[in-house]
Amino acid sequence: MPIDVAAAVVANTRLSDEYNVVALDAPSIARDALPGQFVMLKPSAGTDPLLRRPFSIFEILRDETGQPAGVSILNKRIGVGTRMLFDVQPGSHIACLGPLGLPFVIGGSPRGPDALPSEAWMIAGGVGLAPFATLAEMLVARRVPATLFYGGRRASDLFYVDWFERLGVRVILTTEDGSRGERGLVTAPLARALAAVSTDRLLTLYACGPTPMMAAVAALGRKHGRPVVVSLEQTMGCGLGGCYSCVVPVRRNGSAHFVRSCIDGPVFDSNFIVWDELHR
Amino acid sequence: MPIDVAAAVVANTRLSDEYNVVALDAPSIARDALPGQFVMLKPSAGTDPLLRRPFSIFEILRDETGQPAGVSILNKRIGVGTRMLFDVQPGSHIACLGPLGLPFVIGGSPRGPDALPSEAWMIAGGVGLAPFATLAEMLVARRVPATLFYGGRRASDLFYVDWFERLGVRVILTTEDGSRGERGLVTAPLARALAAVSTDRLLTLYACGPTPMMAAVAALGRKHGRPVVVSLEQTMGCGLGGCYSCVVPVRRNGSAHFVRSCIDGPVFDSNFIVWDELHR
Amino acid sequence: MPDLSVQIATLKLANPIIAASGCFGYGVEYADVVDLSTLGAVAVKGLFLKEREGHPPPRIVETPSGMLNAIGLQGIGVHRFIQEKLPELRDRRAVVIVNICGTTIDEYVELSRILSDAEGVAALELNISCPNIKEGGITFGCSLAGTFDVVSAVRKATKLPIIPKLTPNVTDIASFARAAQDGGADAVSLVNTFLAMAIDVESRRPKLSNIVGGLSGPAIRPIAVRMVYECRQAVKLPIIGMGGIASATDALEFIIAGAAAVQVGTANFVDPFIWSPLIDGLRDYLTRHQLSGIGDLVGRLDTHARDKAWISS
Amino acid sequence: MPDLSVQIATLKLANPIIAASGCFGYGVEYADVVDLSTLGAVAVKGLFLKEREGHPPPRIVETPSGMLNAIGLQGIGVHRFIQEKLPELRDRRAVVIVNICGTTIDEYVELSRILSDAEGVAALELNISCPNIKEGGITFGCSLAGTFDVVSAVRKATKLPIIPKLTPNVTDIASFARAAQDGGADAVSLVNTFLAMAIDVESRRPKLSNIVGGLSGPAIRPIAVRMVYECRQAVKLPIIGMGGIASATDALEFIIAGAAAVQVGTANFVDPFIWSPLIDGLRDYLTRHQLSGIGDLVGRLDTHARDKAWISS
Ligand SMILES: Cc1cc2nc3c(=O)[nH]c(=O)nc-3n(C[C@H](O)[C@H](O)[C@H](O)COP(=O)(O)OP(=O)(O)OC[C@H]3O[C@@H](n4cnc5c(N)ncnc54)[C@H](O)[C@@H]3O)c2cc1C
Ligand SMILES: Cc1cc2nc3c(=O)[nH]c(=O)nc-3n(C[C@H](O)[C@H](O)[C@H](O)COP(=O)(O)OP(=O)(O)OC[C@H]3O[C@@H](n4cnc5c(N)ncnc54)[C@H](O)[C@@H]3O)c2cc1C
Ligand SMILES: Cc1cc2nc3c(=O)[nH]c(=O)nc-3n(C[C@H](O)[C@H](O)[C@H](O)COP(=O)(O)O)c2cc1C
Ligand SMILES: Cc1cc2nc3c(=O)[nH]c(=O)nc-3n(C[C@H](O)[C@H](O)[C@H](O)COP(=O)(O)O)c2cc1C
Ligand code: FES
Ligand code: FES
Repeated sequence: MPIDVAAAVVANTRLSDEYNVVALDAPSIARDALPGQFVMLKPSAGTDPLLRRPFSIFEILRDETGQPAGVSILNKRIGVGTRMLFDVQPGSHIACLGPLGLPFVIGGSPRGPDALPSEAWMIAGGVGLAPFATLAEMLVARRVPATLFYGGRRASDLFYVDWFERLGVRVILTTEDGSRGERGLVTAPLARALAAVSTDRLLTLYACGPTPMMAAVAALGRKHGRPVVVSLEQTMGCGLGGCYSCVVPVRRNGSAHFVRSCIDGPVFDSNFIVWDELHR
Repeated sequence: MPIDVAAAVVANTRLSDEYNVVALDAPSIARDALPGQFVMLKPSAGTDPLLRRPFSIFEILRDETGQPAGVSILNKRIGVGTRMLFDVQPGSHIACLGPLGLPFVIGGSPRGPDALPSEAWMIAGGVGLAPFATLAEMLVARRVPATLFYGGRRASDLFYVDWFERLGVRVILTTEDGSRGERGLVTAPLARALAAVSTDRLLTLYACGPTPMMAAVAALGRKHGRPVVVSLEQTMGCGLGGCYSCVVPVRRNGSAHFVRSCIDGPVFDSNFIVWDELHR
Repeated sequence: MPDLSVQIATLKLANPIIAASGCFGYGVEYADVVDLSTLGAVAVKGLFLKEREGHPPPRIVETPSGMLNAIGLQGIGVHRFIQEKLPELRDRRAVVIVNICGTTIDEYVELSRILSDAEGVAALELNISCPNIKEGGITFGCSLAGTFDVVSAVRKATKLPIIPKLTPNVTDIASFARAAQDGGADAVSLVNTFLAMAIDVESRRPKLSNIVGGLSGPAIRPIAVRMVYECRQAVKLPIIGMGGIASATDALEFIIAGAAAVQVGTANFVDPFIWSPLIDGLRDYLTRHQLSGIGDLVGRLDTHARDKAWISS
Repeated sequence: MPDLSVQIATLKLANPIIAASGCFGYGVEYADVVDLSTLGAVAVKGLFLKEREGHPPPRIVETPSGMLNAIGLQGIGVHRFIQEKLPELRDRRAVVIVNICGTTIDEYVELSRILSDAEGVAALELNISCPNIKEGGITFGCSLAGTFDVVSAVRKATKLPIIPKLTPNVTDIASFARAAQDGGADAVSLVNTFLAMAIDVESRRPKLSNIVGGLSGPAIRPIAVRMVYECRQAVKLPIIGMGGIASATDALEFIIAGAAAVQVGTANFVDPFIWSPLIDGLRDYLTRHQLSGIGDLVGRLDTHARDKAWISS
């Protein structure tokens, strides 16, 4: 059950001149949040900009006793709202609605441990890293070996690499300019790894990033017979199923239908997505 | 010639839970500003709220060498824009257009010293104090004995009293609840003083405050044959004569006309104002 | 305790706050965040007879203090609505207004018949004003004869209160309110969205897949209030006002201008918990102004002081 | 260096950016803050034959991303304008568009004659769309025949380019553009303000002395862009677009939708130094997109990708 809190900004950590992490004081959202869920943030009071913006829950913040105290978001400055969040002052308050959306499923149910995959690969492009910190924690907690394929434009666009490694996640990096990791797109090492991995491993792929990247990962998954779970990013007016703005084309009983990605997603089995028709 | 600067907020000094002083870094505006002039501030970027707000120039701020470095405004929180200015963070920037409007005249011309009054009385109600700090400095500099009649609702609504006294201004206070100075309205001690002052003193009254107060001062001035200069507060869309929103009814050649208070004011000879028709 | 209830024909609202059609899904989506029975009513998403997929994304664009939408009336159709949504709405004791759309008068009539037989429908809102689909709807809403014809045909088909929803994209909205009244409407609701568009200048393409869409949100409020005020002077029918309401003060503007009840659309996207502050805000206002009921406020705009012109020529 | 100039009949603009009528005084007020000769043109405040005092305050109200005004066309009248303002405008080499208002066709004709004889008037904008005064203007602007009649009468009286200014408060603005074209207009300008109102709920009084006023500013931009787009498809006349322009990007939206030039009103109140960023922004865009002139952009909206409907029914 989502709630709306006027969350105090606990910290605004600049990672680069485009990326920052905003830590929000929101214990009740933090308590309920599951990996892959998101929040809708109102970047400023007033009516310009009018709408909230969707952000993956990046980290669950905990107090000294380990209790959930808040959530952070990994923000990439691309427009008016993300610029406001880039500049947000600690101490100010941001309306934060969540947790929203369907979480990642590992194995059977989002909460239960049944039928875990024997291995999980996360494929992140740019800010698509955001949903994977909490997913990685859950994978590690359930002892599922986890790998992160993480691509960015350049070395300075890659964050939290140590964090994932400390957690025990194997990390494979790519940058478009070759300044860190392999030069090129993240799908290249992924393709090689898919070709190499033993077919009797129960492997699940999780992808989040630019739509073309997710489409490419979905195609690779299909080719190698591996399930690919994607977290889609569509413009969202409400996040609660009210406006029908966030629809994605999903194949169901043979024909395609528009499905609301805020409540029937943002996490989808990539096989059901009609990738050619997905708005980019 | 007005200019528009993205002025850095140097300080936000809270005076009470309604009043604050915002110090702005704006040397070129400070250099040109004359007592009674105003600036138009944009309380926030974006289009809500859309319009700038007019504020009297309260103080001319100076650097160590005594050079004009900026201006301050005395802000009273009454709505959306003044609330934003009440909460403004030092280091942030505010678009500041000015100096605007006609300044107070002492004697003949605003700049020249000719025909100074032998005495000047300033009558301030509430935030109407704002234009009198710079006027008082000018009066003192020109050795015109100055008195400030200053009324507020209660003691905690009176500010800068010491400041005026240190400058050499005689200060007469009233509060509606009697918590400081005389109990009642500022017009009461003013009326008594007007009755008492010798008729051969060349006395000019300057009034700024709520419209009913200014109307009452204008009436007292008329009754006692003393010139009253008022600084009017009308809603202003532009501050530059472009929109015709800020008009006040002025008698001219026997008939009444609407005159733009941003460029033909905000300072007016009270005798020309059609007080009954002035919007309050 | 002031009385917030509103009666419009047989439609009884506990308070004048209604969730606007298309901005609240089928209502059930919001059951987790608001007790549906506390709302005056819920106007569900526009329904055709059949299922519709609507327009491809992008379907919304943010604009200054507003948003454009061109959803294209994606929907599950009246039959699935009755089967899949209405029972839950009934269980949750929501007062349900069904917003219906057709491409022909016969479709409106058939929808009305079907919904009259369904249990738990409190009123019908006739959407003759959706700017986002080419066929039907707006062709009725932009013609006085069309408005009259749809309303009077539906009037014959149902005993449910019927509320034609008027488009603001006309020269004289009051004449449309009159046409609706003449056709036998029980109330009118206004406004639907303003036909508008936004262009991405870098690609030189429309930002919406449908090229044009409907503008809603606070940006349009002053126009909508004026339209309610004009209709109030033209018809006796109760008016349900909307357009950019985001606070109790905004709702009061519409009520004072002449609305018996109001709908809230876009603001629900921004704040899905807006409902109880809205309702409480109305109650507080009535208490503060010592009014016994919301009805005492409807249309009580005081233009007296404004009627005197001064030196204005 | 891309070419920003625009030619509309004999009206030659150095660039497409025009100061909108009523938002720039008589131009001379702004001579201190902007070199008037650098603007495409200056449309001066609406002029009647005679002086007018306008409406009593309050004359403006801020609304979400917009403002209402009901100035009531306070003005000095055409004769004082020619004597007191035109010489300075001439000296400053401003391209002057005079916005004229009348209560009868004869008044428009007389104003046109008088201004045709004055030196330094580049074009006439016929204000048949001011929502704030009861008499005249809007009664022509809301009737196709009225629009045609005013335009064709003025056409006979002057050789100056005539630009009827259209109201957005109509069902089908394109038909008014057609009527203007048929009447012999050289261009049309749109939009004037949207009739709107705001209420102070505590006093239950209108916030404007005139009760209703005209909505302008960014709030209306998406509607105005749509109207320009519609007119572009309906007439061959050059269109001068406006409504909420506050940046070069906004201006480009109008140009791509079909405007040959644009006017900027409300944004000048917020930022009187907006002009050179606007003009520079257009030039930069053309350079960046390797276009040789602004004309290459007019109406170049690419609706291709949007024309394909997918699973939309
Ligand atoms: C489920 C989900 C999770 C997301 N998680 C993150 C995250 O963790 N970190 C992050 O930086 N970004 C994330 N995004 C994208 C983020 O929502 C957009 O970057 C943001 O909305 C842009 O707002 P703006 O005002 O800066 O851009 P503008 O372009 O000014 O926004 C205009 C409108 O378009 C929408 N919009 C623009 N770009 C996007 C986009 N890529 N996706 C969705 N809506 C968009 C905005 O919400 C707004 O309504 C997520 C999006 C979704 C749907
Ligand atoms: C020449 C001049 C000098 C002023 N000097 C000061 C000063 O030194 N300190 C100070 O605190 N205030 C001063 N004011 C008043 C100040 O401009 C208003 O308090 C402020 O505009 C209110 O804005 P808001 O957004 O908080 O109120 P809102 O009510 O939200 O504003 C809505 C609109 O009404 C206008 N408005 C509301 N109240 C007033 C008012 N009293 N006067 C003019 N416009 C108003 C606003 O500018 C805005 O356009 C001055 C006004 C004028 C005309
Ligand atoms: C996303 C969206 C979908 C809408 N769908 C419908 C609809 O199906 N039927 C209808 O009559 N109005 C529809 N509307 C119009 C609203 O009900 C309402 O009339 C309009 O948005 C103005 O109110 P607001 O500013 O409070 O949103 C829709 C509006 C939006 C924003
Ligand atoms: C205060 C004000 C006064 C106006 N006066 C006139 C006028 O005299 N004549 C006219 O044709 N339009 C007048 N307008 C309309 C503007 O010229 C313009 O059409 C409208 O404001 C939309 O543009 P904007 O959003 O850029 O302001 C006025 C607008 C405002 C805000
Ligand atoms: S964002 Fe509104 S329905 Fe998904
Ligand atoms: S504030 Fe615009 S004319 Fe005075």
